This record gives sequence, structure tokens and C-alpha cells, in this order.
Amino acid sequence: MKRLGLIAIIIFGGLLFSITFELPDLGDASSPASTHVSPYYIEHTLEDTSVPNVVTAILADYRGYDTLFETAVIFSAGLACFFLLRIPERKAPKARFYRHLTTGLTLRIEKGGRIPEESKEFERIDSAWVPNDVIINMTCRLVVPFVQLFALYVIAHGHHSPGGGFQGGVIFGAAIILFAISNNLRSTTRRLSEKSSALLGSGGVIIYLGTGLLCILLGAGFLNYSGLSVFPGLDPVSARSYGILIVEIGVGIAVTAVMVWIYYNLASAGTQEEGL
Amino acid sequence: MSLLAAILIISGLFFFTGGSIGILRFPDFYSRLHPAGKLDTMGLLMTMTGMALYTVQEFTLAAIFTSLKILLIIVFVFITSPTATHAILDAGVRAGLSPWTAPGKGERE
Amino acid sequence: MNVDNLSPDELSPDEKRQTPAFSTSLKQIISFAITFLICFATWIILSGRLDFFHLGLGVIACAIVARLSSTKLISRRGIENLPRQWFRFVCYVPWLLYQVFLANLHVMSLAFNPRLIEVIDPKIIRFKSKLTRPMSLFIFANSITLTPGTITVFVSITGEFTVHVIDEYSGLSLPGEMEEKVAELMGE
Amino acid sequence: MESFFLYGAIYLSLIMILSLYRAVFGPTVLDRMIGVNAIGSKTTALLVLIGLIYQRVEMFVDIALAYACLNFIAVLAASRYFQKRKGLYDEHH
Repeated sequence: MKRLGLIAIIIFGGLLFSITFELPDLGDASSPASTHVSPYYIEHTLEDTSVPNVVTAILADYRGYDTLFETAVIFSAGLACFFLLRIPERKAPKARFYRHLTTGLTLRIEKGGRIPEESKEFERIDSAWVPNDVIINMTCRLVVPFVQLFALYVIAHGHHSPGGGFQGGVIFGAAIILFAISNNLRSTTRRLSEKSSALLGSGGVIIYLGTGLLCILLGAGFLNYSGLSVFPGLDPVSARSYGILIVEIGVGIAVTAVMVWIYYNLASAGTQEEGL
Repeated sequence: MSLLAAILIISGLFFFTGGSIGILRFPDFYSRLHPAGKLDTMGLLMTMTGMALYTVQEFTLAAIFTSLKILLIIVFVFITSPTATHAILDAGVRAGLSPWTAPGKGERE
Repeated sequence: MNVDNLSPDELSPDEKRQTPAFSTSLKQIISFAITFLICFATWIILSGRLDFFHLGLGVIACAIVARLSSTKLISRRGIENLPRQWFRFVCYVPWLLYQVFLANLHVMSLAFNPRLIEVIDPKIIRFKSKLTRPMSLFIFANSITLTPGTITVFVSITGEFTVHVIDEYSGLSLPGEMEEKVAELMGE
Repeated sequence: MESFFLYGAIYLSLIMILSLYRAVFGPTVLDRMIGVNAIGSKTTALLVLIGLIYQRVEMFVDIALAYACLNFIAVLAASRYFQKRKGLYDEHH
């Protein structure tokens, strides 16, 4: 069976390689991809939208429908993970673990034992806990805020540098996942619950959709941000620029929330009890 | 200035080489972490410093900000790299990869 | 997201004994402000654009980050002598860099040594450090990992270190001078 | 100076192949992780070098910073995963 798989892979790899020679050369000006719409985008982006980064303008403005449905696809990926994996807590665990916040000591309480109240002193943690590691905890305390700041920078500067909603959302989600790794899943879900991550995910898509609908209400086409120019201080060109920014923020929120949501479900195998 | 940058980059590449060869040559998992954790960090520090110096040569505002960003990468790596090394080592200890009977003198074939 | 993230060193046992110089709410405001300023400096480096629009976005982003994690970055205890600590830290970094450089030359000579297997002698050593605060334990542990032939395996919260050393020569200097430097740095 | 950076980048990617050996044939999972981590730290430098070759450093620095972040998080997550799952660490039995 293994050999059969190897043969199939070699055949398909060879096919892909042979097809590579038929592709147009890199930077070929007469290839089909760079003769129809690309020159239009490259020449008109700056005067249409005042966005120097052509990729951002194409993604969020010229091909707005495409990106809208991409965001919806990401949200439905989170939804699919939820429906496939999520199972309610089946049985009460044999023992519960609580961490004393001041000293980092861990209490193990057998079934039937008296449980300390959820207070500022004790925090319930995963039962497959990892001993409190000073080095990793301190590093994450130092690094997480800067990773979050970098993520916001990537979202906000999609106009000028590589980046935008998707990339920034991934980095922000990674920052929250880093917090979950360095502490544990239970203390993360207490700060950002599953319900609010799902709501934020759909909220991001709604921001995108709402911007498009607002454009219709203001008399322009769906996702034609130049309709936003009725607001004071905006001309059609800068309105398109701001419209792209709003859309990117919506995408960023959606991607962050969905990343965290998928992590919750995957890391705990659906129980949301014990994480990585 | 650009000569200094070139010297820094070359010595950084030299450290990277040492790290890679060390990873190949050291006998067991625990000792391999020493070249991986230290030499790569040092190589990154030196190449990045060299490139920051090369960038700041033009002395425009944009160039200064770019080289500051490169310095930011250096600071980030200096905080995170020892932690990553420690995390891998910690996983190894918990996996029970005997560090106490390390392949010391004469025990290796 | 920021319900009650108390970090271990905010509520140390000796907090009741010392009389605080500032009240708790003022400390909160100060830690928020310091976090905000650090974040804003980082934002300017990242952004590199000094026009009104991007700086405004920066203010919003830094406010979000500072709201989410001001208690994470700046510990509320000992906020009075923060500037002194930072100054000492700046003095500590060049010494550390010099040590790191020496360490790398040592590991480098090992990596290119043709008789590598005979030269190295990895083993685990343990020692008790006098440092107590998590921050100083963290700085000390990462400094150990960066310097000659030693990697921190485990640090307990009471300051017991387990260290993996690559040869005899590397383990001799522990805890030694570096611990003194870190203790002085954190004012312990 | 551009050709210097070009040769530097080529040399760096040749070195990465050495680390790749550890990542592919490493006897244990943790050896593979060391290999991947080593490749990741070299990639950070390689990205800035590529930026210098194309004279677009300000763009590639962002990518390098993002790569450094994600590399660290990936290594940390992988080490935590192998600690708790896979039967490497089990204290209930």
C-alpha cells in the first residue's frame, strides 16, 4: 500500500513538473494574467482609492465580494469545527485542581471533597496541568502585549505595508493562543468565553456586510465605498480608503475570534475542559 | 560603515554555520540544544546588527525607522530564544529522555 | 478579558508590612500610563509614519493593548523604583552581551572540535539561588541559558535551579557573579 | 554590495539544509523540533537579507517580525503538546 502511494505521488509530481514548463515565464508581460485586468489595477489604484498597496486595494475594494465570502468561509470553518468536535462535559472528573494564585501551589481535591470558592485566591485549572513554569509565564507576560500591538499595527497599516485583516487577525489570535499555552485553557476561557468568541466572529462578518449595505443605503452599489463620501470631510477617493480600513478591521475581528474558537475546540478535543 | 556591516554579517553567518554543524555533530538531544540555542541567537544578533547598520547608512527618517525595527526583532529574539530552548528541554525531561546517564566519556561507541 | 489577572508577584506576603507610597488606584493609573507610553513608543517604531491619522490609530491601538494587559506588563508592586531598575538593566545588558559572546566562542570551539565526543561531559547540576522574585528568577534563568554551556532545565518558584551543563568548565561559574549582578539589578 | 547579500542568502539557505537533516532524520520528535527551530531562526535573517537584495527592507522587516513571533509560538505549542499528550507525560497512572 505504501509503495502504491509512492508510485502515485511520483506520477503526479512528474505531471506537475512537466506542466510547469508550459507556464508563462516570471514577469512575462504578454502572459494572459498580466494583459487583461492587472494593468488597469496597477495604473488606477492610486488615483481611485489613494492606497499605495495594490494588493490591499484589489482584495478589499475591486474584489470586495470575493473577500466577503472568504471571511464567511473562515467563519463557517469555525462553525464546522464547533459542530463536529464540541461535546458537553460527560462526567464529573475524579479530581479537581486549583491553583493558589499568590504562591503557584496546586491543590488536588478528590471527588466529594470540599471545593474552595472561585475567588481571587484560587483559580480552577486543567486536571492535566503542567507545573507552573516561571520562565515561560514571565516570557509570555512580557511578549503578549507586544504581539497584540504588532497585530493591530498589521491591521491598521494594510494600506502601506504587506498585511491587512487576515494577517493581523492571525497574529492577534496567536497572541491569545500564546496566553492559553502559557497559562491554561480554563483561565483563558474565563477571560474570553467561547460564546463571546463566536459572537465576535459573526460580528466581524456583520461589520463587513454592514459596510456594504450602508453603501447601498447611501445610494451607491453594494461595497462601493465611494458612497460613504456623504459624511463630512470625505471625498469619493478618501472614502474608498476609509471603507477599506473599516472592512479590514471587520475581517481582523472575525479571523481573531475564529482562530481562538477553533483552538478552544481542537486543543481540548471538544470538551473545553483541558487544553494544550 | 558598510565594511563594518559586511564583517558583522560574515561573522554572523560563521556562527550560523557553527550552530548547524553543532546540531549535526553533538551526540544526544540535550547537548544538541546548546549549539541550537546559543549559536543561532548569536548569529541572528550579528547578521541583524550588520543589516541594521547597512540600512541606517542612508540616514533618512524611513531608514532610521527600518533599522530600529530590525533592532526590535533582535530584542524579541533575545527574550524568546532562551525560552524556546528551555521549553524544548523541559519537554525532553518530562518525556523521560534520560539526561542523567548522559553519553559522557567512554560510554559512546 | 481582563477580569482578575493577578500575577504571583503582586500580592506577596510582605506587602502588608511595607507602607505603600501610592494608593492602589493611583498605582493602577500609573501602570496603565507606563504601559501606554511603552506601547506608543513601540508603535511609532513599527509604524514609521508621523502623520495625524496614523498616530490617532496608534493611540486607539495602544489604549486597547494597555487595557488588556497593563497588569501583565508592569507589576503593581514596587512601581516606585521602576526607573532605577530600568537604568540598572541598561547597565546589565552590555555585560550580558559580552558573556554571551564568550559563551558562543566556547560552544563554537566545541562544535568544530574533531574530538568532540571525548571533550564534552554533559550532566545535570542543582543549586539553590537566593533570588525570590519571579522577574529576577526569569532574568537569571534566561541569562544562564544564554551563557557558557549551560541551559536551565527547571526553576521552582522558591528559587531551586536545575541546570544542564555541557562540560566541567561550564558548570564552575554557577551561581557566582551573574547571580550577584541580577540581585543587584532587581534590588534584592 | 547587492551581490554580497545574494551570496550571503544563498550560503544561509545551504546551511539550512544541514538543519533540515536533523528535522527529517532526527531520531526523536524533540530532535526534529530542534531542527525546525534552527531553520526558523535562520529564516528570520534570510527574510531581511532578501529585503536588502530587492531594496524593499521596510516591507520584509514586517514579515520577518511576524515570522519570528509565529516561530516562537509554534515551538512553544509543540513542546507543550508533546509534554501533555502522546503519553510522554502522564501523572495520573
